[in-house]
Amino acid sequence: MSYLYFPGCSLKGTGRAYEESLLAVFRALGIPLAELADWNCCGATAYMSIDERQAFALAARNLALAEAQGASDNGAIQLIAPCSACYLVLLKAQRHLMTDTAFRQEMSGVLPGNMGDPGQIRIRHPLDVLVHDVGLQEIARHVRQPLRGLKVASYYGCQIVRPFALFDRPHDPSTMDDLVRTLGAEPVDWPLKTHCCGGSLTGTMPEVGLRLNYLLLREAQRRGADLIITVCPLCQFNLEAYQDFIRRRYPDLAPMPVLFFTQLIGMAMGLPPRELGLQRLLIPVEGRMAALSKEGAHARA
Amino acid sequence: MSERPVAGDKGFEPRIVAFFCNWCTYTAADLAGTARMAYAPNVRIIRLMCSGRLDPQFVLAAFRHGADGVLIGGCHPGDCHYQEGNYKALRRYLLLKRLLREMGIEEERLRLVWISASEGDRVQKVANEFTETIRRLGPLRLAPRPGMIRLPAAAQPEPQPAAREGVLP
Amino acid sequence: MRAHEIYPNGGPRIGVYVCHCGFNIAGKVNVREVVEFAKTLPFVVVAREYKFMCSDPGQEMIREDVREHRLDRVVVAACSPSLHEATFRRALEQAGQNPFFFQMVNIREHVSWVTEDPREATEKAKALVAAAVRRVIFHEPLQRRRVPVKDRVLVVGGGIAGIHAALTLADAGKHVYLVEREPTIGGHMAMFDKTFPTLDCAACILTPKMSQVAAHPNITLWTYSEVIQVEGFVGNFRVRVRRKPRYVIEELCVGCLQCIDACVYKDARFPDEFNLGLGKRKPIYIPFPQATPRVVLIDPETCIWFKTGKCKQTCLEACERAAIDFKQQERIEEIEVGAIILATGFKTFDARRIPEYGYGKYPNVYTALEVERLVNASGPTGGEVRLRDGRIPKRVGIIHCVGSRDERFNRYCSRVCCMYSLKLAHLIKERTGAEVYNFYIDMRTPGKGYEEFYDRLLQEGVHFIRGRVAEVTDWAITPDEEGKLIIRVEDTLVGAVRRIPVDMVVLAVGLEPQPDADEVRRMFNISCSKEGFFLERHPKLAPVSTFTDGIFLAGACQGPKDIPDSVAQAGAAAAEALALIDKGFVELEPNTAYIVEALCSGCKTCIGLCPYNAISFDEARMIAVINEALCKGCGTCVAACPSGAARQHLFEDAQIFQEIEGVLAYV
Amino acid sequence: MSKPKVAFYWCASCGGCEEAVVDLAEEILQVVEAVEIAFWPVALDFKREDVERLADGELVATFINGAIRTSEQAEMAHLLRAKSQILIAFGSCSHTGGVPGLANLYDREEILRYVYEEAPSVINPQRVRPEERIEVDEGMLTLPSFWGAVQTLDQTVEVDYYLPGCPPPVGLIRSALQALLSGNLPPKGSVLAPDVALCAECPRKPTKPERLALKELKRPHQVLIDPETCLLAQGLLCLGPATRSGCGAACITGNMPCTGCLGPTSRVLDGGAKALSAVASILDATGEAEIERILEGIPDPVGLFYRYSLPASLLYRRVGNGERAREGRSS
Repeated sequence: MSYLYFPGCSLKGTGRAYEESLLAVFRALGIPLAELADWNCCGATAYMSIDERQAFALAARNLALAEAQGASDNGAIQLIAPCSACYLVLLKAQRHLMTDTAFRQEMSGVLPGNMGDPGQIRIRHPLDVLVHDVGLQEIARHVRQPLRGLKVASYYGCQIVRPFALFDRPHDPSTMDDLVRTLGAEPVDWPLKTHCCGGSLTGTMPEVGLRLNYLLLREAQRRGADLIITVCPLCQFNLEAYQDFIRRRYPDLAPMPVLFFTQLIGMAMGLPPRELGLQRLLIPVEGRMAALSKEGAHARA
Repeated sequence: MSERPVAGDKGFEPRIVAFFCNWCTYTAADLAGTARMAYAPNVRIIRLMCSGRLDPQFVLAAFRHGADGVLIGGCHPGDCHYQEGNYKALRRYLLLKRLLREMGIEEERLRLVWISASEGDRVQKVANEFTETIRRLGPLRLAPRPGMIRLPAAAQPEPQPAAREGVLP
Repeated sequence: MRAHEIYPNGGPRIGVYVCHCGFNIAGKVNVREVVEFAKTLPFVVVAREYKFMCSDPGQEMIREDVREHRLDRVVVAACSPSLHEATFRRALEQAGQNPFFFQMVNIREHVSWVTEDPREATEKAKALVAAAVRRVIFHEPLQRRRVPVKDRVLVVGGGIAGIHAALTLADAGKHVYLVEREPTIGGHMAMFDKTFPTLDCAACILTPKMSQVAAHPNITLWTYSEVIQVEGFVGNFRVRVRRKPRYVIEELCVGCLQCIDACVYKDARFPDEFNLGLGKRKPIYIPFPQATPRVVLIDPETCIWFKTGKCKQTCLEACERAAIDFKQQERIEEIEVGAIILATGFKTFDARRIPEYGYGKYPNVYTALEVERLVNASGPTGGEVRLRDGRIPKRVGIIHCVGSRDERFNRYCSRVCCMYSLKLAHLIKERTGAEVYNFYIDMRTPGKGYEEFYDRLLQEGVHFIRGRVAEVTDWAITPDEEGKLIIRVEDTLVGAVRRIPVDMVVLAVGLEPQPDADEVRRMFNISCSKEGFFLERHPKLAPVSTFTDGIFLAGACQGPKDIPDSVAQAGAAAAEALALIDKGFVELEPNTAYIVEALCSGCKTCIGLCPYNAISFDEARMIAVINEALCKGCGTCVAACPSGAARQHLFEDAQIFQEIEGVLAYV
Repeated sequence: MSKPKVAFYWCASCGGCEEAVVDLAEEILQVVEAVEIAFWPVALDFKREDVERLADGELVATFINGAIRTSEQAEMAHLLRAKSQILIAFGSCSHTGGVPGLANLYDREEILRYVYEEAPSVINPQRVRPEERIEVDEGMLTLPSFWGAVQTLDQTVEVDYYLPGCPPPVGLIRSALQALLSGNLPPKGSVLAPDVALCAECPRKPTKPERLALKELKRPHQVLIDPETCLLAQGLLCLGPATRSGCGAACITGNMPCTGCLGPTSRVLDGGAKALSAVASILDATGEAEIERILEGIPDPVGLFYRYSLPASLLYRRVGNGERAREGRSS
């Protein structure tokens, strides 16, 4: 199976490490990813709340492109959207196209492709693809450096299992816990998997946004997590970038690395750190890993 | 057979005869009524005790007398009040569909549905969907049949059937 | 052939009556127009309208017309025949006419209530009336069949509803078979400590009834037994019951329980079903001290003899009456009864289906049923409310509507949870002095003394927070939350999200149909409503009857119900069964199939089709014959008869052909 | 006193019915003795004028075989009706449409195109078709018009009695003639055959099991047919249960299933539908896929259930495109 890949703006900007690690992992697993040519803004967040129709139109154009570019492939067109916001807005737009015939007709007049059947595109999150298409067994086969002893808190954020719970339970998702186990690490029982990261409040109402971040980080710390993994560029940014600010207000917070889940997979697969964008982390993870392997060696000895 | 009404502003209005079994489908239609679930008025329900009573002659008679579609309603498989009348209905229905196909009648004009006594909403849904299906197909243009259609002899109130015929040999 | 061709010298005289049903019909259908239309139909002598045809004056109108106009056919266009067909047939009978010269037109349920446009509704009503007029011409005089009724009753389920129904019938002198799946009767009620709103002790009011059942000469009690097959029909059901082996001879066991003491297992170590696993039992056990019958049983899953074939069988030695029988086999009993009452009860919602409430994850999250056992004096803690770690909770949260009023699971209200939550709140506060919080969506306390009980709880200082709980978590933010379960909820009265730390969470789980309700209803040939509870014949007028004559419903198998309602319904079901039996016979609808013998070719097509073996082949005459006593009137053989020799009363081909033409003649 | 006059005529038919009359063998002499044959174009040289010359009702009885397909057949039917006291539809074609009635599965244009252009034995490069009228030097030539559909006799004129069968069995003809000559006739409209289905007189009846449950349907050419056992029990679709008796189970005696030529009993409105119902009822399957698999054994339901009766059936003829429907009965 081959996949189309819709990066969205974050993966080319603040979330560059996400793209790097995602591409590296897929490459290592031998799964081709073809970047959607001429993609545009997905239409998410701010756009959606100001003008829904235009936001849907933006997303619809991406879907039309996918339909045209994926058409040669047999079977359903698989479109991977790693950013949670892109993933959700594409899903919403797809449903809108399928139910609102007037909108669909309007779009088919101005968009590339014939918009024959918007339902034939399967919009996928890479976590879903890796766990359900590739499979944990196949991933386990590629693990070169099992992350033994590493305690990982999995963080999903608000958008990828709600409102569309397409591959995991909306209240207590567990796909990443299964993945963490496959990588040799230990998932932390952490009840905040889908609690709010503050979203854009970190910028607009820092008091509130930072506190939300603090609660997430502190709970992960209290439950013994060595690091947090996430699936969303905004969550990753919020959780990682503000830790200094947060610590000024809440001094009990120790530095907590926040990784994209693909980075963790790459680490377990033994891919070079640079290919995974690990150097871009503000709170480095190598030290922790080193300590772990020393502990491990100690324990083995 | 009465003349088809002149198309009003609504155009073609399908005529649909529905044969509903007493225990499940007819009761479900009653429930749809009690719950005020409005549906297309085109569907005219005739009550049978069981979908197993559905004689294929009834379906053909309905088409002959002007029905554009015929709906058969029975209990879900395994739920028949008479144990398995609905399976007999299913067999007759499937063979009848083959006959209709050969006679140039769109198969969708005959539909068998399983509706339990508690599925009033399904009566509404099926009635509306089926009416739309028939509306899309348009009127059933059965060629007019010359001659009179006699009622079957046995059931005429008089003269009594046994006495009427069979003088020979 | 048209009717007027068949009757060249005057034909049937038909009266057509169109009911307004207040505004129910007249609000949509132009009744006057339907009446005027009916007057134009062949053989219609009179056509009238009336506000309520089913009322006395309405019926009298028919009777008068039958006499005055010599009507011999009547059509009433009103509600569903399931409601008033019998009423109007009776009116015909009273006027000296055969009741089957009647046809009912359903212009309420099938027309006025389901049609938006008055014009279309009126046209549809006209078409249906035309069909009925054509049909009724071809009706024939018929006699109802009378079938004797067996004077015994089967009650399935030995909860409070089944017990009450059985005792009512037995006291009236009828023999009752009471079949219960569990080793004891008592059902859910036996698990409760107190009952709302009076707080009288459940055991004190239930156990005397249980002993009465055991002692009653008119009751055959079969516990640990299941109905496996039902055949026949009203008045004459043949039922097979499987009696599972308890490995103890019921007639010999006196319930001294010495065998339990003697068991090679010195300590009780297996989860005790009756206490929902909160307590322990031995392989040989009695569910609870007042179990009825007071007979022990052996669980072969845990008994070392059954598992290994090696045991000293100390129980056997301990039993002075030699009641223990390791070789006991299951037995199949066959009984014949005239009526059946289903009182199979409910199951509680599986709280694991809502993972965010933490049941099964956090040990201090309990279901309400478990707490019923905890507060019960004969329960595993002797009535003390203690957590699994032995602590006594200081703060307790009770979450309402778990699995009820929830689009994801059950849309319906389970009716009893608000009240039992209040009861548990009271008992917990009384026993522990804890602060108790109720998290509710709406308080539903409609019942005698219920609202007053709610008031009492408010006075007692129990807290009520209005809002659907989002989650139960061990995620502590503040120091006072440490080590506690935190209930996160939007308090919709305050308009804020709150976090309430507690030691114990009680989930007020809703009531659901038994997991095998679908199989049971198939066995008894009845219907289920959408949610899976057994469907009553009519929600208002026949709430304990089913669509299968002779089978009645009692208690929560028909829908969530509290004890008073279950008992009331059980009484009603018993009365219905009694009325049926005391009459001594049932009158069956004369819609049987019959074969015109002179016309049957003996092709045997029909014989294998009959689900009731009512058709046989007469080898002497080489034709098929129908035993009308066995025929239930489905008409399958009639539809199949290739030469039209098989026919069905009330559903003659000609009648149906006329109906078909009729509904199509006017559009 | 002159002998009563009778007439025989044929319309759309194969001639088999005429043979059936001759099958009376020497008995026919008694018939000829008793009546005067006023019109029998197959056997004797008669012209239409011979009929036209008769007074209305002068013929005591007329036997018409064959279905009605052309304007000429209809004209003759009307003419003979007027001249006859009793009109008898003779044989399946006039009774219920017969085998020619299966043409109602096609429309007029399809038939003409096939017969004059597409049939393998046709060489007709100019695609010449017969014209109803053509001007030649000698004047105007006309042909009867070919109708859009086949009709039964009673769909054309009023019929008094029916003698069913393809052809009518000799026994039934004999009884009918006796009844006619003795004046001992049943009510008008009767079918002059027993009103009980064929199983009643089938020699294989004792071998029929009480519960038929067919898992597979077979056609006669696919199996070696046991000459003793009930054919349905062998999985062969015998229409005996749905067909009048009176033929002495002739086909079955010849080891072939009944195909229903005597038509349904008087209690049945649409014989094909009734037979279909009976066949479907005795299939041994409850799942849709399994039922469909068994039904594959009926490749041509119309040909099976309406072999002799399509024009008399409720559906009458195939529903086609707009052209067919509009055309109806073009004359």
